[in-house]
This record gives sequence, C-alpha cells and structure tokens, in this order.
Amino acid sequence: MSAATSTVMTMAQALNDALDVALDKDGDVLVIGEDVGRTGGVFRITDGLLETYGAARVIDTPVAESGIVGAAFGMAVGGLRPVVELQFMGFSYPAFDQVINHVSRIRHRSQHRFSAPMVIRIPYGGGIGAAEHHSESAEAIYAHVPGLKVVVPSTPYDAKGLLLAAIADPDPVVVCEPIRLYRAVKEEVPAGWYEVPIGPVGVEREGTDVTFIAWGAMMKETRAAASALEEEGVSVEVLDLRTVVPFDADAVVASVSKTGRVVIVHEAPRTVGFGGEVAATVAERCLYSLHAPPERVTGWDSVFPLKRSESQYLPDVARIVAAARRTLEA
Amino acid sequence: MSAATSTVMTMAQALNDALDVALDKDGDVLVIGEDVGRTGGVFRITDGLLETYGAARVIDTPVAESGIVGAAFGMAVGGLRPVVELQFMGFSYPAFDQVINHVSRIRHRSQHRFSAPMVIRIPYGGGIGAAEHHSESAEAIYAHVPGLKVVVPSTPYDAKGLLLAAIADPDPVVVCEPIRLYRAVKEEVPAGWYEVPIGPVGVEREGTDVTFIAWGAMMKETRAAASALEEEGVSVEVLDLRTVVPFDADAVVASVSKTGRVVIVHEAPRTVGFGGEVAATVAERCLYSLHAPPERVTGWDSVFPLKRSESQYLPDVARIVAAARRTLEA
Amino acid sequence: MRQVLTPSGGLDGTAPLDVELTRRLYRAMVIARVYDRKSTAMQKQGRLATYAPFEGQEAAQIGAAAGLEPDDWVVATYRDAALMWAQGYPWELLVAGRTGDERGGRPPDHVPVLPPSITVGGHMVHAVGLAWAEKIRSSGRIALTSFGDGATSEGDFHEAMNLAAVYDIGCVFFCQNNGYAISLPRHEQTRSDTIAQKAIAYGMPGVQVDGNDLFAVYETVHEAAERARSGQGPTLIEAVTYRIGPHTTADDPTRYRSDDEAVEWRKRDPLERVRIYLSERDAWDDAWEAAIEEEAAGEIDRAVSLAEAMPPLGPGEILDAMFETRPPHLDAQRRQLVGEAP
Amino acid sequence: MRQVLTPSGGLDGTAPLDVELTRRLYRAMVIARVYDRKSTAMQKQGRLATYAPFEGQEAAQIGAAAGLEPDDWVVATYRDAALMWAQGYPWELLVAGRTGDERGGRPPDHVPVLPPSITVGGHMVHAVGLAWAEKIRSSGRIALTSFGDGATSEGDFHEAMNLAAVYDIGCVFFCQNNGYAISLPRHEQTRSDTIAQKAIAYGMPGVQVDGNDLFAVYETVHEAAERARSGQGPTLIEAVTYRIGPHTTADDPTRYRSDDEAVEWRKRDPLERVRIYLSERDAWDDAWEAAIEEEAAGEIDRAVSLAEAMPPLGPGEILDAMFETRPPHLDAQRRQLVGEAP
Ligand SMILES: Cc1ncc(C[n+]2csc(CCOP(=O)(O)OP(=O)(O)O)c2C)c(N)n1
Ligand SMILES: Cc1ncc(C[n+]2csc(CCOP(=O)(O)OP(=O)(O)O)c2C)c(N)n1
Ligand SMILES: [Mg+2]
Ligand SMILES: [Mg+2]
Repeated sequence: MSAATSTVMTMAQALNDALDVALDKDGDVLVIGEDVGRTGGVFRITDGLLETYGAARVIDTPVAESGIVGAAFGMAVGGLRPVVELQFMGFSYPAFDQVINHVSRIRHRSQHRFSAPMVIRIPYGGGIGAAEHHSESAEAIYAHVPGLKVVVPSTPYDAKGLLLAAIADPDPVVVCEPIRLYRAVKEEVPAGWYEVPIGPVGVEREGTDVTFIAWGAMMKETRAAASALEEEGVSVEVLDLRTVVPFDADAVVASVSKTGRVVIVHEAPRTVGFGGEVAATVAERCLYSLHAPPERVTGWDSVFPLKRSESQYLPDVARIVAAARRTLEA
Repeated sequence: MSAATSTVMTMAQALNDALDVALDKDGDVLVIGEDVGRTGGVFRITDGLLETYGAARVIDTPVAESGIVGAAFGMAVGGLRPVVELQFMGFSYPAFDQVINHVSRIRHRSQHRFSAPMVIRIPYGGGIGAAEHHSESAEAIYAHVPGLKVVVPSTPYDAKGLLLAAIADPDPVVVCEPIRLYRAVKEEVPAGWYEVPIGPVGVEREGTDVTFIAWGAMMKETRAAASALEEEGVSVEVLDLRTVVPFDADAVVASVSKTGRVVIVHEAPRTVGFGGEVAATVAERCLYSLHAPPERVTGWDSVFPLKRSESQYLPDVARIVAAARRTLEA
Repeated sequence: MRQVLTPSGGLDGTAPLDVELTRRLYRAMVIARVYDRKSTAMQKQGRLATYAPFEGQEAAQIGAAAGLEPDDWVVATYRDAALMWAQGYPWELLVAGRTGDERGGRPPDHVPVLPPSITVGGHMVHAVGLAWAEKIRSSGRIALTSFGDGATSEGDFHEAMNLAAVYDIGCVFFCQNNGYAISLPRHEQTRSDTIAQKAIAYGMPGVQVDGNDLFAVYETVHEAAERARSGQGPTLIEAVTYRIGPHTTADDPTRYRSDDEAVEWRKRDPLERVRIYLSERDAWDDAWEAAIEEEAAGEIDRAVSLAEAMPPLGPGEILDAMFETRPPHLDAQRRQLVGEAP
Repeated sequence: MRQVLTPSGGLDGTAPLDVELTRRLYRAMVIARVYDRKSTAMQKQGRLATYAPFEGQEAAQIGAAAGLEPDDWVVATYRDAALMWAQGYPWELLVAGRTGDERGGRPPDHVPVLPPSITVGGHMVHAVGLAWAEKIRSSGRIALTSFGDGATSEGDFHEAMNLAAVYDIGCVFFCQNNGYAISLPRHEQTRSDTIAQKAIAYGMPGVQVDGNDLFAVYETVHEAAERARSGQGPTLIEAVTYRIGPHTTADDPTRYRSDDEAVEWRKRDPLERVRIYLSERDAWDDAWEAAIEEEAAGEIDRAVSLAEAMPPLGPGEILDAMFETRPPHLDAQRRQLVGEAP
C-alpha cells in the first residue's frame, strides 16, 4: 500500500487497486478467469497482478465459464475467497446454472454449514460499438436469484469500495461493472482498504421536484439530464442505486415521498427490468405522494444493436429529460 | 383424431393430446428430451407418442440440456418444428445460454433470414413436496429475454390451445406448465387442432371492486380467494394472464382502470418477479384510477423450501384475501 | 475391467484388505441395504418424499469411501447415501433430507461431505474447487466426486474433468455406471465403449472396474486417491454396476428394461460375493449375519426416529439461511410470513 | 499428423486435387489474405469494429470449404470469414457485419451458412441440429462446424460431440487449433496431447492434420464429409495451424508469446507451399500472382464500398426482426423510438 492517502484514478484503475489491496491483505483471496493473468484481462482490470501474486493466485483459465464459476464455488466452500472475472455479461450465461443452482444456495442448502464467499465480476453494458453479446445488461436476471447480492458501481470511488465490500462479504456478490465508465472519468480514490457498504443507495444530489433513479452506466446520462433540468430551475434529486440487491427501498420511498415524481433509468430491456421493481415499490409504498405516474426510461425489448445502430437503443439525456417533463406536467 | 368433438381431460392429458394432434398433422413437428420416449416423460405428458410416431420423431436424449436445446435450435433453423421437454424448471438453466444467446436471437441476428420456430416446455412450480430444484418458478427470467414468447396455462383447455399456438408460432415459445395443476382438475377439451392465441389475457370473471391478476399454478388459489370474497359481497374481476410475453398490458389497464384496485399473485420470488412489471404498468398507466396501492402476493426471496416447509412459502388464499382487504380498506 | 473378487467369491489376485476390515465393510454394506430398503418402504407409506434407491451399488459406495482418508471431501448425489454415510454423514440427517427437511443438508461440523447434489452434472466441479483449495493450502486433503453414467453426458462433466487435469487437481472422479440415466441405457447415452476411456480426452488415467467388487473398487479408489494426494492429479474411475431398483420410487422400470436384466445382475450381487469370501475364511456365518442385520435395523430405526422427531422448521425459519445476516427485505418478508406485518 | 504437401512444397503421397483446382484454391487464399489485411487496416482507421484476423489459417479454411458440397451447412466463428465466403457468404456482408451493421448477418437465401458465432462453444451443436434435420429429411446434406482450440474447453463442445455420435449425425467437427485461446496456449487449455484424441471419448474418429497444408485439409474434410453423407456419423478434425496476427485488433500478443514463435510459423506459410508446388508445375509465376492480387484487391475494395455505402438501419428498424410480426409492446416501443409517442 502506498503512502499517498489518495490518487486520482479511473474506475478501471480503482478496480485494479481494489484487487491489489485485497490480494495483498488476505492470502485467501485469489483472482480467476479467462486471460486475467498474462494479459491482465480483456479490460486490463487485473493488470500486473500475476507478476505480483503469482500464477497460483492469479489464475488464467481455459474458456469454460461454468467450470470457472463452479470451481471457484468449490474453492469458496473450501474457505478461499475467489474473485471470478467473466469477460462480458453475454458470456456469463453458460455459468448461470452454477450461479442459480449452487453459488446462491449452498448456505441455505446446508443451513449455514457451508457458504460461498465469492465475487463474480462481470463487465456489462453497451456504448462501445462492440460485437453481439458484448453489450448486455442482465442485472435484473441476477437480481431475481435469491441468495445473491448484486452491485453496480458508477464511480471509481464506489467501484473500489463496493468491490472490497463484496470480497469481504460472507456471501456471493455479483459485481456488474459498466464497461463504458471504466475509463470515462477520474476521481480521487483513497489508498488501502475501504468499503462502500452493500445496500444503501447514494444520494448524489438533493432536490425537491423529481427523483431520478439509475445505476451503473446510466448514471452518466442521468446526471447530465439532471444538470440540464436544473438549469431550467427544476430541482432534481439523483439517486445512484449502487446496490440492486438488497434493494434500498426505504431510501427510494423517502425520496419519492418528498418529490412526488420519479424517473427510473436503465439500459437493460424494459420488460421485467429492475426498473419495474423500483416503480412497483414506489406505487406500493408512496402512491399517495405521487403527483405523476412513475416513468421508466429503458432499453427496448430487443437484442442490443451493433455499432451502427447502438444510439437507437441507449437511453439518452433527451429521453430522460422528456420523461421528467412528463412527470412535471402531469 | 377422434370423432368425439370434446373429451373431459386433465391438463396432462390435454397437453398429450396437443402433441399428438401436432405430430399427426405436421410431419415437421418432433418431440425431444430426456425420457420423453420409452417412459413418456417424468410427468407422462408424452405418453404413447413414441409408439405412434417412432424414435425419429420422439427422441429420448442423454442428460444434456444445453445440447438438447441447441440441437433443437439447429433443427428449427433447418426447418423442423421441435418441441423440447425439459424435466423441471430447475434443470432448464444449463440451457440458458442457448436460449438467451441463440434461440431468442437468430431471427434478429440474421435479419429474418433464419428463425427458430421451436417450443420449450418446462414443468414449473411447487406444491408437490419435491426435492430441491423441482419447484422453481422462473418465468420472469425468460420474460426478460427479448425475442422469446412465454406462456403459462392454468386450465386443460388453455394448455392444449396455447401449446398448439406455440407450435404454430413462427418464433420460439417457452411454455411453463404448472406441475401441480397437471392432474388437479378436468374439463372439456375439444378434439383436434385449436389455438388459444398467444397474448390476450383471459378474463375469467368480471367484477367491479378489485382486479386479481395471476397465471399458471397460482390461478387455483386466486380463484378460491375471489370466491371467498364474493361470498362477502366483494365483486372481484379475475384475470388469468396466460401469456406473460407479449404482456397484454391494455387488458390489465382496462380492468384496473375500472376497479381501481389490483392484487397480483405469483409463486416466483418477489424481487423482479413478473408481478413487478404488472404493478409498474398499472402505476404508469392508471395511476389516477387507483383507489389503493397495488398489492403483490408472491413467493419470498428465498430458495423454494422442501416438503415440510413448503406451505410457509406458497401464497395461499388467506394471503390473497388479506391483500385484497387492504386494497378495499385503503 | 478390473476385478479382484469374482461373483462367486473367488480371488483374482490378492485381497487388498484383511479379513477384519472386510468384515467391517461387509457390515457397512448390510446397514446400507437396510437403510435403502427401509427408505423405499417409508416412501410408500408417505413418510419420505421421492426416494432414489441404490440397491446393487453398495460395494461401489462403501468400497469408494474405504479408499479415502477420513477428512477427504466427498461430493456426491441423491443416490449416494451409503457413500456419504461412510464418510461421516449421519443416517438421521440423510433421512431428514428425504422427509423434506432443510436440516438434512447440514452435516456436523467435522464431516467433509457436501449435501447431496440433486442436479445432474453440476457438482463434480465443486469437488475440483474443494481439492484446488486444499492443494493451495498443501493440506494433503483430496476430494472424491461421485456421479452416474448419465452425468457424463453433461457439459459440466467435461469442464470439471478438463480443469482438474490442467491444474493437476487432487480429485477422484468416481462414476457409478449403473446402466441407466432414468430410462436411457448406457449405450444410448454415448458411443464410447467405456466411460473410462473418456479420460483420454483429458490426458488423465481412466480405469474401468467391476463396481460390484468391493476389493477392486477399494483398491482402485485408494490408488487414485493416493495419486491425487501426491500431487499427480485426477483419475477417472468407471465402476460398472447396476441399479436393481427403479430410478426413484416414482419410476416404473418395466417401461424401459426387461426383468431378465435385473435377474442377471442379482447374480452379481455385491454383498453375496463378500459373504462367500468371508465364509470360506470362517469369518461369516448365519448367526453373525442375523446379528448385524438386527443391529443394522436398530441403527436405521433410531435414525428414522430421530429424523421424524424433529419438529419442522419454525415459521419464518425458511428465510434465515439465505445470507449470513438477513438483509432488510428479508426481514420485512419474514415479518409478513410470521404474521407480524401485513 | 496427416500431411500431404510439405512446407517446402514437396508431395508426401499423391495430390488430391488437380492443378487447375489447386490454382483456384490458391487464388481463393490470396483473396482471403487481402480481405484479412484490409480489414485490419480498416479497423485501425476506425471503419470497422474490433476485427479478429485469420492470417496463417487460410489453407485450413479454404481447404475445408473445398471438401464440402455447395449446399452443405457451415456454422462457423468470428475468425472464419474465408471459410464462410468460400461457402457462398458474400464479402460485402462479411464486411458489413464488422462495420457493426445487423444486415451483415443475413446471407442471401441460397447460402447455407449461419451468421458467425461470437460466443465460443455454443454454435457447434447448431450444426448438429441442422445436420439432424437433413438426416430426418434424407436430403444428403451435411453440416460442418468450425471452432478453435479454445472452444474445446467449453461444455457445449462435449454435448455437441456426444449427441452427434449417439445419433450418427452427419456433422464434421472442424477444429482450427491455432495455438491460442486469446492468451492461453494450447497446452494450458487441456492435458490431452492432441485435440483429435478427444474423439475417443465419443467413439468417433478423430484426425489430426497439418492445418497449413491445403491438400491434407481438403482430403481429410472431404473424407469426413462423405462419411457423414453416407450416414456413418461425425468426425473430429484437428487442423494444426497458427494465428499469425493478434487475437483481435484490440489484443497485444507480446504479452503472452514470443515473436520467435510467429517467425517460425511464417516458415510454414500455407500459401507459400502451394506457390512452390504450382510453380514447380509451371502453374504459377510472378505475373499471375500480380494479376490475382490485383483482382483480389479489386474484389475486396468493391465489397468494402458496397458495405460502406449501405445506409444505417433506419430509426426503429432495430426492433423489426425480433419476431416475425411485431407484437404490441414492440409497436409501442417503436413509436417511442421514432418519436411518434412519448
Ligand atoms: C441438470 C439435470 N437434468 C435433469 C435431471 C433429472 N434427472 C435426475 S436423475 C437423472 C438421470 C441421471 O442418471 P445417472 O447420472 O446415470 O445417475 P443415476 O440416477 O443412474 O444414479 C435425471 C435426468 C437433473 N436432476 N438434473
Ligand atoms: C462463451 C464465451 N466466452 C468467452 C468469450 C470471449 N472469447 C472470444 S474468443 C475467445 C478465445 C477462443 O479461442 P479459440 O476457440 O481457440 O478460437 P480463436 O480465437 O483462437 O480462433 C474468448 C475466450 C466468448 N466469445 N464466448
Ligand atoms: Mg445411471
Ligand atoms: Mg485458438
């Protein structure tokens, strides 16, 4: 650990730093996945770790997602703390059976005798003009699996703090990492170990007229939309969910009870996206405070498009602002 | 096809009849899955089909869900109409990658040049005291996959008609079959080919005070709860969703706009269950008609329990009635 | 196919176990058979959920466990109660699991056995992970995973075998080829002549052994375990055996196999040949048989009583092991479940 | 390892193709290489999304296609443009796909080639299903699926191979072992000496062949295809080759391999040996080379122009191929997308 108390970093650097700190502190932590060693991973998040910690703890694997997650699960049951990297969310599905049928269940199945303190890191989301399967947002699918926690950082600070909290967590945590924010912004990130607690939303900005709720990659557009509206004198409260499960319903309800209006933004397809859960919760718990119907600004119910038509798919500032206007004019 | 115009049947028989009718009518239809031939399937839904149609069209396979779905997909792309049986929803996950990355996408990927007119039948739901993984309800996961249709019959008549519609559909359809309704009731089922259209909800009972929305296995408890309330003079409108995707939002909105109250019932875990989508849609589209917050009566966010504690998990009449009372007293 | 003890009780080679240990293992097979038959009977009385009998596979399971050290990991299936018990899993918890009680999945703290896998195929790689962890710790512990012929058709079998071989993981892959995956006979599951030869795909040794031969199974597993323990990596063992009963109590085997087949296999009964072997050495007689059968019945009855005396999980307790600490949403759901909140 | 044409252009056995056909295939390899290099160049200019070059694998791909009938199915990967083109997929659509245009995934109606698989492993069993459909129809058509060494580590490889063997499906499994799965060298992917020997696990023939030898690849694929066509089932072919370039344009191979390796492999260039072979038979000279290179450049330039001249999908069109008929919810979303509805 360096003497500096903090450094300006991208999210990619912050995640790398988190892994470095965890590997350094806890001999039970290891990193495992395709190309995580020699190349430092598709996104270089594990860069340099092989050199520092060796091939027994930074493990390059064959292309076998189910086997990787299943083996890491066995390691976790056996007392280690593996951090799995899957290359893209679209390649996480071969491991889905392991995740839903074993990783998320061993504590319940064995009534606390065994547990799986492991982390599955999954780069997700579009916006980089990638090939098919490289732009998926499937946080809602993982959120529907009882026994998993699911976090989605949107800033370098939160990314490091949430990843360290995930590694320290006694139960399995899926970390969805927004690909297009890996290197989009830099901010001060403290040196050494700190945790951003899994659960609480981040209230990024307080406001009184309308609540914006988003997470991960969509925070960028959401913040920009909030700024655009603030210039027009609209007071926007911006919540970064950060954790999808366990969902911080109380904070959402508190905010929407105050503003009476809510716009929920996500990149995943609309039908049964996590936005539905948020909107349902709002309707159930603060119906009488609502001045307008909740709005969801989401991806369409379609395959994520290729480079040339990507912009047709991704929610943008204009759509968010328009949705907010509808709530204000209702 | 028999001369009788209709026969009293269980859902299991109706599904068997549907497969018989389809195999008889269309030489491209085939049935494929584990133990579907000699034993007629775990639930005997394919009973007798091997004898009638032979091993080339009623195919017993090794235990390889991903391979079965993937091979059936290839067959469908090649012009056949395979009907896959997976043994339980908990064993559908090894095939999830094939479903989400290929089955649901080939039409889009090839811009209509290729398509996958195939059916995946999945027994689902609890209530029979089964072992782990044998009681899952994962319709919301399939519903979140763009490019799939998802139907969930609750009656023998609908089961046959929806399965035939699924077989006739030019695109892939997941048929979730409620295990505990396979032999729970009998009703008149017409002979020969008929279709229940994929999409429209079934309005089972009209009413004015509160709308009940459920599907599949939970229709039994939902109907019973409606009857209990009707005896007290509450007028309940009961919708059987039947199709989860494409979701018949208009019918739901029309009903809730009329009654102003809604109770949504499902057996799947609550967080990001399909009930969230329904409640969100209601809040978005008939907020001003609502007399009370929408209510969701669902399974807990837990592993489905084993036999001895199953009753702690399953939504029952009492919970549904209590939820309805809350909407009436709000 | 490796064989040491022929169906008629003769020796082909030297016995790998002394008479006293053989008697102990014979007794274990007797208890296992009592458990198995009792379970089927209880299921018919509605006291158990669906049950998957293992009659005919006792030598495979008891022999395999005998080849391990007491703290080696065992990761096995719904049909492996005898194996799991032999590695320390108490009968009463095995029964409890089959009554449909979650607490059946919780072995005592020192028992190195995972609760049985209900999904086919997924659990083998868990043994790889456990053995990998032990390798990293240089603990000297290894893992054995048991699975059926049918499980070898799953992709997860392939990934588990491949990963174990690539990293020299101390994992023994123990396949009980009992002839069927539910209704599908072995020769329709795969075109390879043996399951053992599938090891060639992974550069791993593969051994086919008579699974009804206690000595051969013991010897083969013990060799593979010591190979694993010494860092030389995994071995695939195909134990050729036969499921005498139905796939589960819900299954009707007449739909897919002839009675003759089971009759043939009864002649290769795994207990019978040990009985002959021991009696030829004056180490078995009717009186001892009667005594151990009575003891076995008592042991299993006690286990059943213990399991059936357990009160069901209390209201709300089904939500208490989802996480180490219940998060707020499960707190709220628990209050609803127990009726403390609407 | 089967070899017919040695790296120095000599024959080991008899040539399976006459000189004229060899010239045609040589020309195809030249075009493929032009396409490949052009694509890398275009990617650097930002005109293509990430590109996965296949330089060094031309003989494997062109030789494989030559072994098929024109209406045999091909199910291949992101690195198989030469193979797909040789089976009828137009260059301009291959380019269009790489510019990030969905219409690149739509081959003309008569072309029996699926759009390239981007996921590793999942597509092989699609070829099994296609060939199965042809078998049911007794059409005489078969399928070839192409995949890399890395793909053999996936569970789906195992399930595809096993199913194909069990049902005698007319599917050729064509593995281009190019030495790496991104950064992982072949020997760290699996412990088997060869990939070909994995066929033993499925009771299937497996052949290892010099993948840089046009003649050997052609002959081996042709034999396997005819075997498949005659109902004798699948074959696994391991074509040993080398990826001269990076995994993709986003990859830096210096992180995981030495330059020496590529230098060594350049000596086994798949075009070079055919060039020598033909020139020794007076069927190649500098003038012809110059001519076909110019033609190739023209052909690829035309394809690029066509692809780049395509207007992007119009607003809303990304929703138009999710189903045969757009259901109501996609209608509503489409109206939102094009701005006709809030
Ligand atoms: C992933 C999965 N698919 C299907 C099933 C249903 N199933 C239970 S046992 C079984 C057959 C397994 O055969 P085998 O591996 O030979 O074991 P055996 O039952 O003969 O001991 C099947 C298909 C399952 N449990 N898990
Ligand atoms: C299921 C899946 N996992 C991971 C990836 C990421 N990925 C793309 S190519 C590749 C390596 C494949 O190696 P190989 O099969 O040898 O083919 P090659 O690229 O060498 O042609 C990986 C891991 C993927 N595309 N799909
Ligand atoms: Mg078996
Ligand atoms: Mg490769």
